Amino acid sequence: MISEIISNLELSEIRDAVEANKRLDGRKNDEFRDIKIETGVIAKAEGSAVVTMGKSKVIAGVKISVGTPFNDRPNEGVLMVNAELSPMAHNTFEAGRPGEVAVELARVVDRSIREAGVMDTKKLCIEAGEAVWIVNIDFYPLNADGNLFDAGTLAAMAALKTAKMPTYDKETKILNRENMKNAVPMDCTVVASTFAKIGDKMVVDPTMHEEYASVARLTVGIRDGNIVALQKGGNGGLTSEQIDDALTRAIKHSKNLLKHIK
Amino acid sequence: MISEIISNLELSEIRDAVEANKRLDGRKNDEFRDIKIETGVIAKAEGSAVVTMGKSKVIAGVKISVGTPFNDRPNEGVLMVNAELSPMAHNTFEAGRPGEVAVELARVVDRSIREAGVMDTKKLCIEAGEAVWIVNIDFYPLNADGNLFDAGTLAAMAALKTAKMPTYDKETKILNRENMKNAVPMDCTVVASTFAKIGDKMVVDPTMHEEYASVARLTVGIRDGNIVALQKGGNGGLTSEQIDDALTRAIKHSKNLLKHIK
Amino acid sequence: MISEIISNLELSEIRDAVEANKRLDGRKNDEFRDIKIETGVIAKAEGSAVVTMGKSKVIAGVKISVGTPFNDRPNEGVLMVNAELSPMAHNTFEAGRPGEVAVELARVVDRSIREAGVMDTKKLCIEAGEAVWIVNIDFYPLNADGNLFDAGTLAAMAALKTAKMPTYDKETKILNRENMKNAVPMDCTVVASTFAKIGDKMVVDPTMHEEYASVARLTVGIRDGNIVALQKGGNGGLTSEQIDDALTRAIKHSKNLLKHIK
Amino acid sequence: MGDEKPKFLIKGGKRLDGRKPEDVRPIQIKMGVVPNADGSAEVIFGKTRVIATVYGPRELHPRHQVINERARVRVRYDMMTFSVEDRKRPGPGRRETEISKVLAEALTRVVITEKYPTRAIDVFVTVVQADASTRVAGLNAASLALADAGIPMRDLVVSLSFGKSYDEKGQGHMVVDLEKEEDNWGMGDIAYAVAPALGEVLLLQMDGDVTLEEFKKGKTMADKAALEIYEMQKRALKARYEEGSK
Amino acid sequence: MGDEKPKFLIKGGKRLDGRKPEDVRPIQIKMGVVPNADGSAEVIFGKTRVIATVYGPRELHPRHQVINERARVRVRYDMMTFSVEDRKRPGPGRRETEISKVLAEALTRVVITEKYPTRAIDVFVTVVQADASTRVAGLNAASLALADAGIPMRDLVVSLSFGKSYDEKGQGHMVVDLEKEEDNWGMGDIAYAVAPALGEVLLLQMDGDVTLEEFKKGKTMADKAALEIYEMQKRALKARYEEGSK
Amino acid sequence: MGDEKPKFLIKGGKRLDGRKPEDVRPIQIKMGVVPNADGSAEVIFGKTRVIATVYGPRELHPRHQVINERARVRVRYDMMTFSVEDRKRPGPGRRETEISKVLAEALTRVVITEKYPTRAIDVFVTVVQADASTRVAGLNAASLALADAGIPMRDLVVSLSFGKSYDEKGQGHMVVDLEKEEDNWGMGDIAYAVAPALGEVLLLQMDGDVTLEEFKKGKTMADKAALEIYEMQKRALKARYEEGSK
Repeated sequence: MISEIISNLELSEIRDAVEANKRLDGRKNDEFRDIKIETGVIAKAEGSAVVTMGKSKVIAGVKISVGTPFNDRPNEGVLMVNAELSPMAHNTFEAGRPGEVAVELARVVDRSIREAGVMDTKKLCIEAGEAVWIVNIDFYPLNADGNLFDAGTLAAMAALKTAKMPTYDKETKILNRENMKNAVPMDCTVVASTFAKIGDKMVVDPTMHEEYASVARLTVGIRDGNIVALQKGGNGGLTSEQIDDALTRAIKHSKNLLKHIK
Repeated sequence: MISEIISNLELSEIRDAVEANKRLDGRKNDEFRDIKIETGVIAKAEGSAVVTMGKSKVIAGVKISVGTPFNDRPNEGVLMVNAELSPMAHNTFEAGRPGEVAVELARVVDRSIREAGVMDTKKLCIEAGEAVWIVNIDFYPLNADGNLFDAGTLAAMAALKTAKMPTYDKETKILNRENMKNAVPMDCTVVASTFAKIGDKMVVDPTMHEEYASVARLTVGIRDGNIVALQKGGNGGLTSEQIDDALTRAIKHSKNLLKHIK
Repeated sequence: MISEIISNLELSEIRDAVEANKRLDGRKNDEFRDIKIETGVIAKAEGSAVVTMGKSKVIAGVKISVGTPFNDRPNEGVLMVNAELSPMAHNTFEAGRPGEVAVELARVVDRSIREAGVMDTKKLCIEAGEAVWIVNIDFYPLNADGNLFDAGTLAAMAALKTAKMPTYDKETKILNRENMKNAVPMDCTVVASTFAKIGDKMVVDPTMHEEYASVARLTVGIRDGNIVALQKGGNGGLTSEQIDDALTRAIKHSKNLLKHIK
Repeated sequence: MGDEKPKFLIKGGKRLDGRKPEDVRPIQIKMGVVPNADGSAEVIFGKTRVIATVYGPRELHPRHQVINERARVRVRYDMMTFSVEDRKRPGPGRRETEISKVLAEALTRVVITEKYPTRAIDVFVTVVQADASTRVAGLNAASLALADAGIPMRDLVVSLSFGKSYDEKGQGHMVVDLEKEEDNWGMGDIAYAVAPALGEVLLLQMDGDVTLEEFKKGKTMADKAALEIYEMQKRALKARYEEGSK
Repeated sequence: MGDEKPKFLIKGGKRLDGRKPEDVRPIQIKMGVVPNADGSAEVIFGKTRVIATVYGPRELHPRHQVINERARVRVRYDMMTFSVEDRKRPGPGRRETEISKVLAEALTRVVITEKYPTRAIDVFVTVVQADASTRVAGLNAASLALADAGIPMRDLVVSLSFGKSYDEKGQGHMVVDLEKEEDNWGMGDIAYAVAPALGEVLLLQMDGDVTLEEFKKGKTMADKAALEIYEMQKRALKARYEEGSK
Repeated sequence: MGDEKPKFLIKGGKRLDGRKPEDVRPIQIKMGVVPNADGSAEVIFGKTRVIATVYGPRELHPRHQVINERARVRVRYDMMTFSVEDRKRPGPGRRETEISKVLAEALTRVVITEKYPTRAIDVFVTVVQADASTRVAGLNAASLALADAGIPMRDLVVSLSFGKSYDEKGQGHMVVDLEKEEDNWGMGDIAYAVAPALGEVLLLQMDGDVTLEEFKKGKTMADKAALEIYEMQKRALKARYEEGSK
């Protein structure tokens, strides 16, 4: 996915390890790295979280403001998810407009949240056609070591879960972020599991070097045991069985992942 | 005009052919290629047309929406013509922001339509200062083989001629594109003839290779036998006589071209 | 500051000259070049001025329009200062979006004017929350020979001082620029002095070649003998004494500079 | 699109346009529609019309994109401004950027890229009229245009959408080749592509809400329909070849 | 610009500013106005003021624009933000892009570009104050700035506008060198340039509505006025040369 | 920010957060916070949190930025969208461009750039949470991240803000390390950096209104506080080094 080259030696080490179901960091093929979530880390944000997943670390923040609704949806608020692959976090990330890697990452995390129905945007309406809540979730890797999809989804969800609504006075049109109490309206929680195909095995939660060594990727968003989002990536193909295997495992993993989000 | 190189051999063949008034495709210097126009090709568009002119093929579509008028023209709608030289249509077209070739093409087609008074934008006013019709005509070459100016003008006119107006409810502010019946208000029709100077001859409707072989270009927009738009292009000069010759011939050609637009 | 290379010979000539307190153009280290200000040069602009400072020449124009205020400042107009380092004025200036040199220049001139309180933007309110005056000051070098900071500040101030307010009819929303009489509301005047560090000396009003020969730059904005803006530039450092020296001299120079702005 | 949600998308086994769940819309394939291009094809799925053109193998700019060992397959998916209900601004947005990426990945798998080290193979997928399933129609067109250009390939890419519709009782039903209403209001929209001879899935994107069983059922239906489209692609290429060799 | 259309632009053979149809406005030429540049000139047509500067021949970036056999003449036409009634946003828009293109084409014809293969000759045409006919004033300035820079040329480019005004009866009259009111309300606005010694028209753009006869009449008037401007250009260059050689 | 101006920012020698004029907020330094980077540090001044990462020396693109004799130190100062009260649009604006420039100039002075001709040393200064004085916190972080990356340096850069507050009588008082309220409402905000061993000021920017005497007084206070921060930087580097050599 990312153009850095890893040596042929390391490549075959990674493959052999996966074949033996004992990855270079000691995990089994169906094992996630340790996950740690810290919320409320940014006082300026309405909600925030830092997710650590092995050496990958992602920060997400929620900012809530008031804007006008889209013409064709006068009584719906707006939810926007954005990923910034800031060059601070890896030497392959470049400054400038988001490239296709950042756009895909943002859209896949957004897709899980949107399709799962995490937020009923109708509950974000203040006054139909006039004023609605705009909820922005932005996330940044603070250190990139693979599987930013799942870490980003967790960070976005954790930030949203702990976010508080500002208040808004329709008369004076003043937005107030002091003493925010009410939670953001949420209907459910979604999590994602990403698999990398190495050799003919699907390994969950790949590190960045495993991503380099893989030929395809599959991200699966799960809500209540249902599949709500899918995204295949990479220049290789997946067999039908590999897909079914990944989906089954993603449903299983979703239960553990959900535990991390209170 | 376009930086592709043609061989010196072909160059002199083209010149000799023009000199002998028998061009490589068999035409005389004052002859257009066969023109075919098909309208109503895009169900999603309010109006559309495909113009085939020899091997050049252009598609134009009209989309009509509602917007606010410009401050200094509160009771006028807006007409915008845009050309997209999509890289799909020729290996010299590049993706990205329109370059000077696309900008010139769009502006010259726009100029003919605007200056001829094809559309009285005052008839596009819905409510002064509040809501007016915005008419967008976009055209794309589907295959580029020279003289996109005249083909683009024909395509834009044919698309506009067959376009239907949506309806708009001022109260609910709802735009409705179902059962569109009324024609777009048009006051006249304009056509363009483009000449390429090869040697010291002016040949009408040049192919792309003739364009490469030419040193200057002149596009003439005609409405009711009057000249409404001119654009010289190319790094060479034209004599006063060559200009007069082209204008006279453009007036003559306009009658035939008009027959193609019902 | 600008990447053009000057020869080592010229470099040492400049340094020796500064060391001897007799610069290559004959000035002492604490001497400005001759300043000439011409106002009202652009009939289309609400205010305008050309400032000549040796071979540096800057034109500034003021345009005043009506717009909506910022949400968080409903009863304040807007003042914007912008510098355009058009490629017409020097062979190192490049076309395109303003680079960091142009941005810094604009922001430093803007800073002096803003922080000095030259304009009370509350006086630019037409109708709170609805309509306010937008004052744009744009300046362009017409010939660049160093110290565009001080020349730009003078040009902006002189253009503003001589600018006239258009009138605006709240009912018809018509802006009228005929027979403009009223001056733009101004509370004070600010000027700037820029110093270049050459060797260990601070020379005021550097030419472009002196800028090349310098390792650091300090721009000081002064209003009524107080310091209102500072900006150090360049890859070198300044000693505390060099700063104090520059500030003291800037306060002194401000009196002369003020005389140029009626 | 302020339209009302329909009461059903499928009723008595028939979809709004009369199709059965496993039916694709009428498909048309036109080869060589853009003579300027090295290869081209237009694919029509019902009211969805997409043209793909191929230029290359050709020199690759900018340099930092060059891959020493193989060709880079680049895809630019774009929609004509008037191909959709509300005029689309020209130029690709975030949606188009993502689609271009996944299409390029799917095509890279089948192109024998190692034959053209350092070169670019540029594929332009242009939506002329959109009525859902534009990216999958475009992927078929791209596969055909590559073959038309004489680019050596391991297999063709065969692509279609599948998803989940609902009947008058709100019950879900898996269907293939979604049209616009099904895309807008259905409970699942899956973009899918396979390389039949390789036995691999090359495109898989989903928005929606389906169970694992539903997904598997849909996938089986899609695999079956894909074989029909595979045959159509092969027939079109054969006809094109015979035409060319006359 | 909510102004009313005037009842006439010409009456009794006199235009709004008192000129006769064949009269150009007072023209001023100032050479060497931008000492930094390799060549520069300011041209004033009434209230229209334009500065042109030339840098080059110099190295050309980016590389893919290089022409092996000759120099590339590049033009950047731009307007200062305060040169017009309503502030213009900085940077060139579509109008400026088109004008830059046709000015570059006109200048390329007269510059002996083959003397400087692979190089760039950069011309910046900057409108300081606009009162119609800015591009033609700019083209004169560019011609002079090129000569000032010592660039070898086949001829000078002499440029002016012509067009069609109306009298109190609505009758059309051809006039040369349009000012703002004539440009806004007239029935034809033609940007025109000739290389007198070459006997060629190098710029021709028109917005309007004229008959062939009207056009020819206007062109004849413009050709006559062009010769006056040609002489002014030559005098200005001579004076500049003599000043330089003092 | 529709907030009311406070009646005072300092009263009885105590600032709003209880600090004395010469006190900096609690400062935390965390080294190596971004393992991917060649060097990194996080610096926290009260509620202001900034991370700096360093990549390099590495190859420099684009080519025209290369300096033959030395490395180019590039800085990109940016704010996370949620680091401020109202969401900041992603990507640097004019303010960020200016700050990046002055930070790069300050750092260039201390990096021994001549050791790495033609190379880039890239410094990313990212504001995680903003409560005034972000650029100076970022400059300390950048200094530490460069040292963490093993880049040879002439000195560390020590940076803080100082400015002018007012008491309940409107009387001005010089203070160091402004927090948000002091930055918003105070009468002077000065960004300041020194290289203590070199005895040079490397950053100096001011918005405000101060007399020469006030400025000098503030500078003296800032120099004193800078020495404390200098010691903290050195301690943090020492701890990092010892940790690394375990």
